[in-house]
Amino acid sequence: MINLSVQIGNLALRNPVIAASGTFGFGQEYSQLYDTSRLGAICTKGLTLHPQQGNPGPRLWETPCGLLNSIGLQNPGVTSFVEEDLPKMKEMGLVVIANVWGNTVKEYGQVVRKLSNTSVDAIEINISCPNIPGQPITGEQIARTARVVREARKACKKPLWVKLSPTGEGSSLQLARAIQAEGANAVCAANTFRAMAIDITERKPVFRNIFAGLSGPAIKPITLGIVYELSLALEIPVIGVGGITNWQDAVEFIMAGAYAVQIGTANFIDPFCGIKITEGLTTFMENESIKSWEDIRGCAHQ
Amino acid sequence: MINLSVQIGNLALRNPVIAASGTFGFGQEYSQLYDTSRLGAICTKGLTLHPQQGNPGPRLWETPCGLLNSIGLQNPGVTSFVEEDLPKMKEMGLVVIANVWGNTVKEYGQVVRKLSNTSVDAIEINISCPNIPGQPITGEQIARTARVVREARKACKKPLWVKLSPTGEGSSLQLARAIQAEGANAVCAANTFRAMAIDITERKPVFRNIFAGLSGPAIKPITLGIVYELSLALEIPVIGVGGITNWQDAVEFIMAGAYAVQIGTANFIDPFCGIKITEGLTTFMENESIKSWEDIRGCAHQ
Amino acid sequence: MDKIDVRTAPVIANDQVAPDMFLLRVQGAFPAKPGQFYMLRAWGINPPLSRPMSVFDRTDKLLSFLYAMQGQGTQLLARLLPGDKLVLFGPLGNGWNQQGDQIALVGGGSGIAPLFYTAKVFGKVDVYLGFHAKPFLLRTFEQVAKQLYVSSESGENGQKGLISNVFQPHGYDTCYACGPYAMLEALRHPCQNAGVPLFVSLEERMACGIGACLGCMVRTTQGLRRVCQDGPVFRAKDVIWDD
Amino acid sequence: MDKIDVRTAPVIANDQVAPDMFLLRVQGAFPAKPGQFYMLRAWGINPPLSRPMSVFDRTDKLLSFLYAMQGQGTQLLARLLPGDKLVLFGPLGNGWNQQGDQIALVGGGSGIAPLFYTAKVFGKVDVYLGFHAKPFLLRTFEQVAKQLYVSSESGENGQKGLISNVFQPHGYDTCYACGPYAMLEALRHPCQNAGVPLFVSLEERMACGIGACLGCMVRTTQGLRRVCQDGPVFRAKDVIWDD
Ligand SMILES: Cc1cc2nc3c(=O)[nH]c(=O)nc-3n(C[C@H](O)[C@H](O)[C@H](O)COP(=O)(O)OP(=O)(O)OC[C@H]3O[C@@H](n4cnc5c(N)ncnc54)[C@H](O)[C@@H]3O)c2cc1C
Ligand SMILES: Cc1cc2nc3c(=O)[nH]c(=O)nc-3n(C[C@H](O)[C@H](O)[C@H](O)COP(=O)(O)OP(=O)(O)OC[C@H]3O[C@@H](n4cnc5c(N)ncnc54)[C@H](O)[C@@H]3O)c2cc1C
Ligand SMILES: Cc1cc2nc3c(=O)[nH]c(=O)nc-3n(C[C@H](O)[C@H](O)[C@H](O)COP(=O)(O)O)c2cc1C
Ligand SMILES: Cc1cc2nc3c(=O)[nH]c(=O)nc-3n(C[C@H](O)[C@H](O)[C@H](O)COP(=O)(O)O)c2cc1C
Ligand code: FES
Ligand code: FES
Repeated sequence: MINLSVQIGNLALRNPVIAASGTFGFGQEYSQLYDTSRLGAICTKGLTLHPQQGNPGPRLWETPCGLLNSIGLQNPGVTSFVEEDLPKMKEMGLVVIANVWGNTVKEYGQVVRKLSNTSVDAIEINISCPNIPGQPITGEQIARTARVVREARKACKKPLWVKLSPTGEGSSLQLARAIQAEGANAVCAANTFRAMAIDITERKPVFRNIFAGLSGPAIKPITLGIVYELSLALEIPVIGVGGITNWQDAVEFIMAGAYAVQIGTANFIDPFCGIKITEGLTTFMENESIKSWEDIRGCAHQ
Repeated sequence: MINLSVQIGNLALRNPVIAASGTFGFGQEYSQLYDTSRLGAICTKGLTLHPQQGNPGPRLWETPCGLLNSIGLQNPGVTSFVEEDLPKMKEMGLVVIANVWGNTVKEYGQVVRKLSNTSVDAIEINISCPNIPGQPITGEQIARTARVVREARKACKKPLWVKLSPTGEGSSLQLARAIQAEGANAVCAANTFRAMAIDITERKPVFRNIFAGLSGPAIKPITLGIVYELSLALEIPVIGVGGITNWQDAVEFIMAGAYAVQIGTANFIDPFCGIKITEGLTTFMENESIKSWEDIRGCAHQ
Repeated sequence: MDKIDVRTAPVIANDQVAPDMFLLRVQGAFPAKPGQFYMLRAWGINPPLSRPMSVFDRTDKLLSFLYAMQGQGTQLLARLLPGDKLVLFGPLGNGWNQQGDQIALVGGGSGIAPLFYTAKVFGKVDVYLGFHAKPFLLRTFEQVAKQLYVSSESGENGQKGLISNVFQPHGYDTCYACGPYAMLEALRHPCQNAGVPLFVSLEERMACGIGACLGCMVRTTQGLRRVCQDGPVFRAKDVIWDD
Repeated sequence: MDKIDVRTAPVIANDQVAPDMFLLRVQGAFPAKPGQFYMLRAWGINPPLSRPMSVFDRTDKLLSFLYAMQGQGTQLLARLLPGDKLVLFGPLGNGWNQQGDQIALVGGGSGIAPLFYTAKVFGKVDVYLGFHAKPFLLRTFEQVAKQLYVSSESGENGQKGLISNVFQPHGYDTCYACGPYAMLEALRHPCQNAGVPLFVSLEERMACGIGACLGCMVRTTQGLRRVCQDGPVFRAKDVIWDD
């Protein structure tokens, strides 16, 4: 029997394929298509203390092999999530990673505290959303990020993951080390890239916030490089996210040192993408006689 | 008569379409296809003080809508360029932007000095090549970058352009302002992204240097955002480069504030790309009754 | 609800029925209610997103779409030849629910697409079609319409002007409309004044197509709603139009 | 040199001649010397690069390529149907220059592609073809070869084993070879020992195809050379093989 399981700190996943935050709702929608508990885990849409409406439209724009989104963290708020959505997710047997955004350092702590006493399996702190107006990429400020992680760590009995920005200091080793030092159990690299599009007919930016977040296959070579570097520099596990579309991409990330991968935009390219990747990984392990991901994790490091 | 010309500091170009460094050799090859003097200008392959062999192969790798390259600044050295290549370029009526790399701060000065007394039309300092082994992206060090620009400025009677990295501090406004303060006449944003690929059959990085530079349509939304921000923040002209593939892309960059655009990888997608973009821009100006680029440059700023 | 699935089906025909309008038929038995849609693709990872298209017609043996060729996705669709493969994800959305006896369907531009199958299933409905240029597929629509009303800018094969000017709500129990925003807007007040419930099918850019990404929201009096999952059909009076 | 150009040509045929091997014919009069190549594409911006392919044959009316279906580009090529459009950029590279009277052409795998047109133009040459699996296109090659030697792993329709073991350089004035690195390697010493000049056609990943990007370099005794512009044909003794 092929064993795809993976251990991320205290958390065991049946396989290393995780649905990325914001692309998979709270798991209900894709469960119309397949048994989503066959995925390693599911990251929820970003949760905030209070319900948020998100950004005005348009919220989506296509780019070459990429997608710009400006959803702006629309969500029902953490309380509603815990009452309405989480029970359904757990009933379906899903491993739930609660993705969290705080509008202030304190809010991060508050949201994490609310989640810490629930049945979520881990908490993923998003410090890197490019879609909040007026908000600089918080990942760009090492000191503030450290405070956010400290606050979250204090509030959190669960495994704590921190999701980095792919640019600026957000991806720097220095920042990642600070996050590790504050007690995070894993880092996820990376979120979407700050990017934009202009409607040349209208002669203005497509998005009301001007900037939006770039995801999809286009960014894969960059996030792969970030994961490679981070997993060399850190003791804690690194989780790869950014442009992963097929099992070969997933293997690249694992060979670059990732413990698991998250699948975002690729769900839109093929709604069965997550399942197909787990299947592809199974065949790969079989064909290459790989007993455990440890056999090849980080094997591309030199 | 449609007037596509553009003024970048002291330098007048017949149109804003420039061939990007490293993708167009010294102009001879593409001149087998069309009259390359129909382009606004041509950036040479990066020139160093001494001839350089560049990196061992493979040097190219395809990614989704993108290209990874690890050429590693193979070039005949500035002296040979001045004696052999430059005369041919000038004879063909090309506007020549000499792209320069220094392995040390001093070398930047030396190469620039050699070029300053020649017929090159401008000098473009590359502070952002991800393909030099052991070399951090120099754009990540504001202080050193300022010294490089100062050194080059001292040595240079020509228009001096500085080509930024798209990531890290290399793209930060702080760095760009420092470059402006040192007397650069324009900034080019941006160079390739530090990125990588792993050969999963070989279980190792594709490139000997591990990292390579990502270019092509994939990166366009990110570089467009950088140009938008820089052109709001700087007094000196910003030149857009990164993923521009058709005239619509070029118009997006101009509306984001660019004075000109450079075309790199798109030359490989369609060898006539540069010419087609100038033609597309002509029709665009005609249809929209645009008299001068100033009518729409930066019109997307809000 | 019928099970949502991704399937690959062979193209039977992809005929140009007007400049830039194509009728694409694929083989297979697909479940779908009137007003539902599928996400279509016939390419790899670029462009990344599939294209939402309403069901134009279906039988036990085939499914068809009527689409306008515009950007890169629909240009790739337009290149499909018989025997080529189309990837379909659906059926998606709520579709129209038949309500009342005297029903009017109003479509403008590519918004006429969902009306054929709707008329066929509902039976005995009046169909109003507004065209920009020369009308097309009129014989096809005649087969399923109780009465067919047509208008276009030139007035060819019908009346001259906007279909929203031709359509009079009085006497109908319900009106279903699909088309450009301006057309839907123009229908709202006449229907409201006549007390005729108006249902509109909305269009927004979509990524997931099933309600997971929150990319396709519309503002309604009940809050933000997902066009793909909660729509695409909404009661016009629930939609906040002053966007 | 013939003018390098980008042209779009209609596909006449794209026939599968062996598992994963296709013979693609396009219409038009294209200039090209034996051993030259074109950059081919039949897609938009993804994948970004065109695919270098040697001229398999040309006449005043058509140009053809013999290619192995492997990665995403050649998979897209393999989908082309008659009437579809192919974009061609070329002719590129130096090609072979005929030298001597007794000439041997040695090809292995997809490296047999440039040999047909070469044999046809040179005339009266011996052709050695090495196949991995079942040999194909033998009748075609018979038409242009003075003598045709064939080998494959199974030995079907020819000898069993590697073509480099079948080929004996003695008696030839020149040898031209195209195929996997291991085959070229295996030919080097026999040719050297027999004093027969060996010319090899090399393969490297290419972006520009005309010498501008420096992506396709090969190390030679004269320094780095561009396979696309200075090659693809090099004298074996000029190439530094210990890479
Ligand atoms: C539920 C629904 C049903 C539809 N049914 C039909 C139909 O039956 N026939 C028809 O001709 N058109 C229909 N449309 C519109 C159709 O989806 C768009 O015209 C099409 O997606 C444009 O794709 P493109 O490749 O031409 O444009 P591009 O400019 O390449 O599109 C870029 C992106 O924007 C999206 N987009 C662009 N225009 C629209 C639009 N009007 N609505 C939604 N997304 C858009 C595309 O899907 C893509 O994601 C429908 C739209 C929706 C939401
Ligand atoms: C001058 C020249 C002539 C050639 N002639 C023929 C021919 O006649 N018939 C034939 O079957 N093959 C030929 N090849 C090899 C052919 O170009 C590759 O098999 C093909 O590019 C692979 O593309 P892909 O889409 O299958 O692979 P992918 O894996 O999608 O390719 C990714 C990238 O690598 C490049 N690449 C991959 N393999 C090779 C290779 N072996 N050589 C060069 N680039 C490669 C591709 O061009 C592309 O840029 C030739 C190569 C060269 C350099
Ligand atoms: C529509 C959309 C919504 C997203 N929402 C969130 C979010 O709420 N929180 C978060 O941390 N990341 C969010 N992301 C980022 C993704 O989780 C992921 O990090 C990113 O898209 C890169 O991965 P991909 O290329 O596989 O999509 C969102 C991405 C998309 C496309
Ligand atoms: C093959 C190749 C070689 C390059 N060489 C150089 C170089 O020597 N100096 C430099 O400043 N930039 C170099 N670049 C970067 C390009 O000039 C350009 O900044 C980058 O490719 C982004 O633009 P694009 O997406 O249009 O290609 C090179 C790019 C490529 C693809
Ligand atoms: S398209 Fe994703 S929620 Fe509607
Ligand atoms: S492919 Fe560009 S130099 Fe050969």
